[in-house]
Amino acid sequence: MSDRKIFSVVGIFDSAQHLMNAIPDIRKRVNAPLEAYTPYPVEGLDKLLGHRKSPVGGMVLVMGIIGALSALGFELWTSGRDYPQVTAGKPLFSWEAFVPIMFEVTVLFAAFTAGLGMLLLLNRLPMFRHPMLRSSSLPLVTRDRFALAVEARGAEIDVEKITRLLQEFGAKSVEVVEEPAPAGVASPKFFLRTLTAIGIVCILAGFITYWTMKLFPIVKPMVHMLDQPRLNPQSPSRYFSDGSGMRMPVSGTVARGSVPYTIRNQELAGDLVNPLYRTETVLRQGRQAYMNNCSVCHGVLGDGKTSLTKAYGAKPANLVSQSIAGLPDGKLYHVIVAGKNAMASYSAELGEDERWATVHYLRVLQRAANARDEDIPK
Amino acid sequence: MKSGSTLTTAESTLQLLKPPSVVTGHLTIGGLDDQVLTPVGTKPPLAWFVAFSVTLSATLIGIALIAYTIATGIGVWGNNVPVAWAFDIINFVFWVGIGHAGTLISAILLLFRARWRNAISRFSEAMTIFAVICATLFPLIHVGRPWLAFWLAPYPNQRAIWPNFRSPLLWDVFAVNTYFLVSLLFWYIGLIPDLASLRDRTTNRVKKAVYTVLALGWRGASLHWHHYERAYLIIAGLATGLVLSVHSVVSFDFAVSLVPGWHMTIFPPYFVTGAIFAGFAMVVMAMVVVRKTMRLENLITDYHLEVMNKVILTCSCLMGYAYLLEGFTAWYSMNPYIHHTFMQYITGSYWWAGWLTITCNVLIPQLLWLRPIRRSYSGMILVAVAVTVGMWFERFVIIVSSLHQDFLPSSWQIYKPTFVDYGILLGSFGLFFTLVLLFARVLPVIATSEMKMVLPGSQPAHKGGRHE
Amino acid sequence: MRLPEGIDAISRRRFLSLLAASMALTAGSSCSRIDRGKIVPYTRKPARGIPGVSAFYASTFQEGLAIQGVLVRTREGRPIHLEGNPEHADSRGMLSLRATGDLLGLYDPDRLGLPVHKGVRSNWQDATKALNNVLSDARLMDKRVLLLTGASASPSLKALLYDLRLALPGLRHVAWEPAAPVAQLAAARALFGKPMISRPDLRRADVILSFQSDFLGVEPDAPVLINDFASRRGVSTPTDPMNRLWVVEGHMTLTGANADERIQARPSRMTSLAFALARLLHREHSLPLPAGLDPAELDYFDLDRVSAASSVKASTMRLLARDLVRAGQSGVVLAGAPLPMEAHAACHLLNFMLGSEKHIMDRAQPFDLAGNVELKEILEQAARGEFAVGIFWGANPAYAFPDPALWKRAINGIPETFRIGLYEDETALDCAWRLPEHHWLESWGDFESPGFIGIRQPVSGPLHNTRQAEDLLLACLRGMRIQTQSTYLEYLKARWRSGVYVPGMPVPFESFWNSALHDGGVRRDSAQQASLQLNPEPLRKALESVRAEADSGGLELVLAPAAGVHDGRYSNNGWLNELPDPVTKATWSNPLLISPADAERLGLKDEDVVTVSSGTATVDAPVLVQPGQASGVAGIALGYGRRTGNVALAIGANAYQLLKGLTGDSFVIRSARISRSNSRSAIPRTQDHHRMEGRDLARSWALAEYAKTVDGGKTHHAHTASLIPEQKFPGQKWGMAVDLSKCVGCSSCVIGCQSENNIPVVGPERVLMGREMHWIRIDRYYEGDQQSPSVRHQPMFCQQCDDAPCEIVCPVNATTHSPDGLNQMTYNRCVGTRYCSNNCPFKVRRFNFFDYTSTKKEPETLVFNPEVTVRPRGVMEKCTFCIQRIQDAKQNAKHEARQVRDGEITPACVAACPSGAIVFGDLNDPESAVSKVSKLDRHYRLLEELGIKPSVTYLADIANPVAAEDKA
Amino acid sequence: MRFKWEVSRNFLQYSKFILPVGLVAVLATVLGVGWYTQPDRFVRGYEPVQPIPYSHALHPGTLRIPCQYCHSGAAGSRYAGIPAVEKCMNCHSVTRTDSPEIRKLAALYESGEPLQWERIHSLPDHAYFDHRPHVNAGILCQTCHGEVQTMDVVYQNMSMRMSNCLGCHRDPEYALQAGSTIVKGPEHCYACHR
Repeated sequence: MSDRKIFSVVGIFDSAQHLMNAIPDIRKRVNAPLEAYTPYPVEGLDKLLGHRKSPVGGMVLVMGIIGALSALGFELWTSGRDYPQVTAGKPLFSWEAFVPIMFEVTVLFAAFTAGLGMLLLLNRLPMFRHPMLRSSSLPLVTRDRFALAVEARGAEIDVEKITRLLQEFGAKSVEVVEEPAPAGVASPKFFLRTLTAIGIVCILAGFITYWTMKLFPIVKPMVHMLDQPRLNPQSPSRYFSDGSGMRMPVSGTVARGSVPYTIRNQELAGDLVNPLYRTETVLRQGRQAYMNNCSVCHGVLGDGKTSLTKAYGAKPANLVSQSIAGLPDGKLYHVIVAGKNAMASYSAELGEDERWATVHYLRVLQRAANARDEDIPK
Repeated sequence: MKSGSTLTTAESTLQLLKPPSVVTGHLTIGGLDDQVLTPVGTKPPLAWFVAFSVTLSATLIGIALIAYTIATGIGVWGNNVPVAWAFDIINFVFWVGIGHAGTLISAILLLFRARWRNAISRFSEAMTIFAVICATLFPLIHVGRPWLAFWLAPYPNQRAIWPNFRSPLLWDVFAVNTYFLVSLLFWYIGLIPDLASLRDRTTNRVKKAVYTVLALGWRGASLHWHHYERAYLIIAGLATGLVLSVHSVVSFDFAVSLVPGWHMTIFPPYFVTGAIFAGFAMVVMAMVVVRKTMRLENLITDYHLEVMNKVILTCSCLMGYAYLLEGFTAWYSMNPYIHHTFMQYITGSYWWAGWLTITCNVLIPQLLWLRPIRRSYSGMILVAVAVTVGMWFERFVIIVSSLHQDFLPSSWQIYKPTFVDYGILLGSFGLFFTLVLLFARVLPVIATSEMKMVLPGSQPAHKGGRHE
Repeated sequence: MRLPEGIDAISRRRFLSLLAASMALTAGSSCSRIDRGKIVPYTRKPARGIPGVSAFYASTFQEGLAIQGVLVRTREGRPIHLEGNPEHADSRGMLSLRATGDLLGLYDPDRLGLPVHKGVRSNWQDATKALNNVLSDARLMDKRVLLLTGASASPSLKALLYDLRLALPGLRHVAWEPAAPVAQLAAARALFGKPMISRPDLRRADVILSFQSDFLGVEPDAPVLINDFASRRGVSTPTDPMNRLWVVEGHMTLTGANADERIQARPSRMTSLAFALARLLHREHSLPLPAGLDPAELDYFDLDRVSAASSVKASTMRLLARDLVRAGQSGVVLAGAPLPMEAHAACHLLNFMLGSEKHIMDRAQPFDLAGNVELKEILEQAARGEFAVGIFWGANPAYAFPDPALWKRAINGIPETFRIGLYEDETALDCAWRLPEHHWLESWGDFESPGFIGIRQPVSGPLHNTRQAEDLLLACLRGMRIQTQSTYLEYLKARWRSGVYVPGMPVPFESFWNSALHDGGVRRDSAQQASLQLNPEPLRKALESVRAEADSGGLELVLAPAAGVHDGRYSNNGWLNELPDPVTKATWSNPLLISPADAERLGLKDEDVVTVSSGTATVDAPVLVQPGQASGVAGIALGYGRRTGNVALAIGANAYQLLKGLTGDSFVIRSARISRSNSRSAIPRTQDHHRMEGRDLARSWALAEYAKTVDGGKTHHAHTASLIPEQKFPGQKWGMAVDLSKCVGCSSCVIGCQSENNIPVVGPERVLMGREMHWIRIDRYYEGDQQSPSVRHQPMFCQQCDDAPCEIVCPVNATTHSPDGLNQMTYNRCVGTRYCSNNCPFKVRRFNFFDYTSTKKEPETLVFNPEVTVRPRGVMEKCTFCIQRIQDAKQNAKHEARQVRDGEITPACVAACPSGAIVFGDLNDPESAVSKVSKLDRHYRLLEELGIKPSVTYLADIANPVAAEDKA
Repeated sequence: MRFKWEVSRNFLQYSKFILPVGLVAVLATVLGVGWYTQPDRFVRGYEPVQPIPYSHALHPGTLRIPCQYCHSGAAGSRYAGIPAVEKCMNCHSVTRTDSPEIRKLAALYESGEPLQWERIHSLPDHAYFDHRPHVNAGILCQTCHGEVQTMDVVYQNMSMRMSNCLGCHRDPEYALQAGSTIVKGPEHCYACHR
């Protein structure tokens, strides 16, 4: 015998019957907890040892209800609230369709509560340092013998008395099971190694995740439609020699909705008539066109004063000046289309309607610049 | 220790009691361990290697063809537009069905206190797990873009999109996964005491370490058994509901759609019965082989096989009823589409599949009314093979025959499987039997602790077994 | 912000590609999430070229004798879709499906990309030099030059050829088309002194009688004629006037499929039937015969005799005559392109007697075209070495001329040969120089139609190193030191300035020209037929020759151009090859169609291969038993059996060879023989089952039945109850209506949809497996008995059901419902379970079983519409009602602060439909066209009893057969 | 040998802690790495070197050129677009013509060679973002593209993923002009995908 503390004294019995017979007597004589070890569940043993009713049922019930409610709640929330999608005209909260999954989740929760709850919580498994695990009786128990342990659990007990008692009541052999040597705190080395191992696993997992995330969108045959074999606007194309997918229309062709402007001379353009009425929509359109295209140089007010004035070599025209205000619509239109002096053509940016709308808006600016008192709304 | 004397005591006890029908011959509790646990982990015989290499090659063929499918597209299968599901879903339903026997045997029969189940429960549970593994493979590979199959899981994502909980296919995902997890749990919990026995028997250090970890430190304490029994019973109860629900949900894939021939209220019970039917047939088939090769005749007795065959016979009659009812529905509903589909089953392009189904599932099993056939190996293997084939073709009829001619005759189209279809089917059988073979050598094929419990003399003050 | 990792994108990309390579995985060519690529804007702005906005160009399409105005949608200077140009006075916005489909031809990677000399890559400098040299030589030495072209109606080209002939007196220009109705031209030449095809205005026709005329199918002006025909079919009440179509035919055509009364007769009997009808009209209804024709000359065509010889009942003929007389000048008789000249003459006689020649056949299109007979003579001359130079432009005689041996001799007899064409085709392989020309979408040109001169303007810069053929000819002229314009555009403008533009016009020529380009041409007064006089002499000859001929009693074989590949010019076009034939639903093949009776007699069944022979020529083809085919009459499509082209190769059989022994320009072989071989050949068809099985699918009522049904309120509508509240669509609710009465089944919508929605071509093997991808298909059912069935057509596409069964079964929410009533298909969410397809009762969902597109390269991929997702493999797809067009119209409307106008959105099928059978719009707007049409009393919804609430309404087909009391 | 036993005993002893800790650590790593390497996540801040060092800080910033002067497609097209080289020449045919970069530009313009900019903002091809309704609703360019007028070199400011789109479509108030009547953007699939 070593100096370790005694955990229990174990008697080995040949049959369940012998074991059952011995228990009441030993219980009477010994004031210490008893525990039996059997190769299979023996009927009546739990009552004999005084185990209380197992709480597994209650746990399962509670978790089953939680499972059911969370599944139903989750389904209702995702399908009806978070991102509602109408399918087959069903109402968003179509609970009928959610029953099968609710049932499955209920069973899943309940079964795992029963299984894992029994193992982890009630039986406190895994348990690898129980003294019984190192006793020589256990291999007998897991085969075909029955063991009764009088447990000291570290307290002092009378080993000899108990040994005698056990033998007296039919134990074929008796073993004294010692408490394991105090494991003590594991060495720092052990912790270091464990942490290193976890770290290595983490780094590995991290890399695997990293590459999975990286390769997932691009490795064939995984297709995601991110890059489709069609030619988007302003995309390069390997087919055309200049590398551009933007093809010029063939010169001389005329597209629908834009008959080319053929007037060469601003003087001749004076006869053109503005086809648009001055409605609010037209003026809004004109303002948008003016702001986006003209205001850079001619200024928001049309007076030719902008932040560009300094940087710009040539002075942009003052559009609200008398000389320009006096020009007919057609001549202004002509300048928008054909450009003038340093000003380039804006025919590509502005459609026919937008150009005429811009002309209308210019009139607004001119009137505003030379407003009279009666122009102020009352 | 003094094992010799213990044995004599046990033997003397046995002498006193008449042997019940759970085992034949003389068997002690310890002897059971010796018989069942000794082969575990030993070098298998040559026949095993031969069988294993055959099944493994089949598996590898299957894996290669699956890789080919994923690399190229579903187009390498025979599926087309009216018949968008074919071998893929047939195999899925087939294997899920096979997977039903295990849970039925271990859970439902446990609840019914059918004592004879203890000998075969472990084995059939294992078959459940393997069949469900084979089954889950198919929904995964049958999708057009399998790399995105994870979208079926309701995980939070930046797109804020969730799966469609109204889709029967999603119910399926939940049902099959739940079934797999719960079956695995049930199986593992049952295995723990046996793993502890193995741990305590083995001397090999590596194996011991593995069994130590797997047994979780099980020590057979009565308190543990107390909770264990309770939990086991509850899981069995839950699994019973599950086993009924899973194939019902699988049947919803069909019953909830509006394809004529699918849209039937009879489908859930019909599918569950069919699943049990096919599962039992597969269990019988495998059991006969295992029993013979592993010399377990005393544990898996003729009585077991006969009871199983009776279950098969019952299911067969139920299937016959279901087939008749389908015809009745087609006639009585006056729905021209359903009527057409039913006539297609028996007279259409795939009439041979329809009649094969009826022959294999209804006619051949009727042989089991004869006791000699129920008790002869060749008889029951014939029936089991017929049922397996028949049930596969039943799914073929339901899926292919219904789809290939539905509402608009303009889109009717014949379906022809390709070599890839056959290869993947072969591969799934290969995978299943590979796993079965591995299982038979690595883990105990009989639940020893459950058997010990019902061996004669194992329980105090009762005559044989605790369940009366 | 900076990159979190601090690695620059380049090195990361490099590392990634190395890794991918080391893993032996094929990484995508551009790793989009990492390499975002470049942006390449224009360098110089084109006029109004906004990236992402479509520009439309008017142009003109010509195919043999057909001329149609097109509107080309371009994006960034590349054409992506073709629709009809409504400004074109003659085609009125109707466009042939082959024109729409020829967009794919523009981007065909098989096109010849540069000049080739004897199989060696060459260049234009050498090519033009060689051409100039031989032509100058021919001019100096006064040698003969053969110029073979296809048909052309271009006044400018005619002028150019005239100029060329002035410079080259030895030029012999032959316009030849292999499958054009040359007999029709010949008849017109004989009767009226002018080769032309008449253009009936069927909008005015009450009774139409067709002798084997497929005017709703493959004949040149089918799109407009379909529109005319359909304009009198969409009745909204039983009392609305409706036309009646009588079809006398042996070979089942699409026109026959749409007949109200169909009479089966052998094509060889048609002329006598027509003459017998003329005699009947004259004797019993006292319609006058044209001056100079003695009634006694018709006496041979006694009704009983003709009736006995043709097995057409005399009573039927009397009914027909009475119907025609009742219609008077609104009754029109059309002869089919395959028929000989005599039949065409007989039909002109009938039209003259009825008065419809001037009333309905009021416009005509002149054409100068050679047939095989004339070409044969010329080739014989060539074989004798009479030509020093041969230029073969367009037409492909090496393939389509029936006598390949003669062609070989002819081409060997010409020392200098030039091929101007798009492909290195059969003719090109026989010629020394192969000169690639512009596709018509890259070319300039003008085309004269009745009432309109259309302009063709290029909508794409040349994709290859090609030249426009006219430019080559101009270069030849210049090479011969003749003063002319430097480009064909200049030439065209000059000719228009002098020929079309009238100097007194209020606008300057430049504006006139630009507005002509804008509109696609200018209107002209249509050439009236009123002054036409019938010359009785050719009629007399025809009467005599018909009297003389005896019925051989053998199998008669009708050859007609294919619906898709036509005469073979589109053989390399995947879209058109995969287009299901409107009648047989066969793709990628030209089976021999035989009647059920003949099949039984010969012991043949579908897909048995037979050898068809005529004289010494034989062709192997699989058999297809065609319901409605007259017994003793077979049919086969032309245009297959090409020997070149990666797509066209080895598809079907070359039926042109059977014409070898023919002496006239008819396409009917009177004594063909069939002998069976033991092999079988699968025919890829998109429809395998042809009966409705008593189901209420494509409803069709006779007019009388319609009246009764409506009066009795018996129109069947399913009443479905639902436990759940009905869906509400607060804004718009898109819907469609399809008038089965108007739809003739021409399948234009199929190609329009294919072009618009980037639908892939899958190939014959996959069509055989049932994996075609068309979003819209035309279901065709035969009802009644096999020998003379009634045919139903039903366009079928996604019905956008309100309670769509496909939606609920998708596990990932990839198909859901939009607030405007559309069944949305989100491709990028689809994982491909295919459950939706199973649950779709219409089976309109299509699955990408393979990756059909990612292996394609430019220029092929340039055809893709950039507004529509190009679907990869593993994804389900279906009709979206052209959501890209809906979205664009909605955004435009929003931009202009207004509602979407009715008719503003035209899905591609609606735009492509020549009959106007499909109407699209907002069902929530009671004033929209679709709402009104959907409420007509012959509306119904398909499979409504399933409770799925389709958004598509069908209108029952109304047939107008002769009333029962008339028959009695 | 002894050590090994020690380790395994220690391991068994502490397995209740080591296993969960290890599991949590690995899970955290996978989720963490996964989250931070999601496709498109690291694109924020993407700032490639452009062939012409055009400065947004100068042009729309200091010189106050409106965005749509150059990106003129935004109001009328799905694509805002990068201006043609010709657009640059509107001003640079007269201003700063001596600068070497402008000369490069002018040379390109003369030769007609296309200018290949580096793409910064890129949506997957299956997302059909339309600039029109957004610009016309008065949403500032800066809402998505960041304070471009302060960037010398443009970089990506927003991940531009579906969550960005949905976030704004569900609660657009912060992006809209005051007084806008818009309450929500569309959330159905066809609004962005076809």
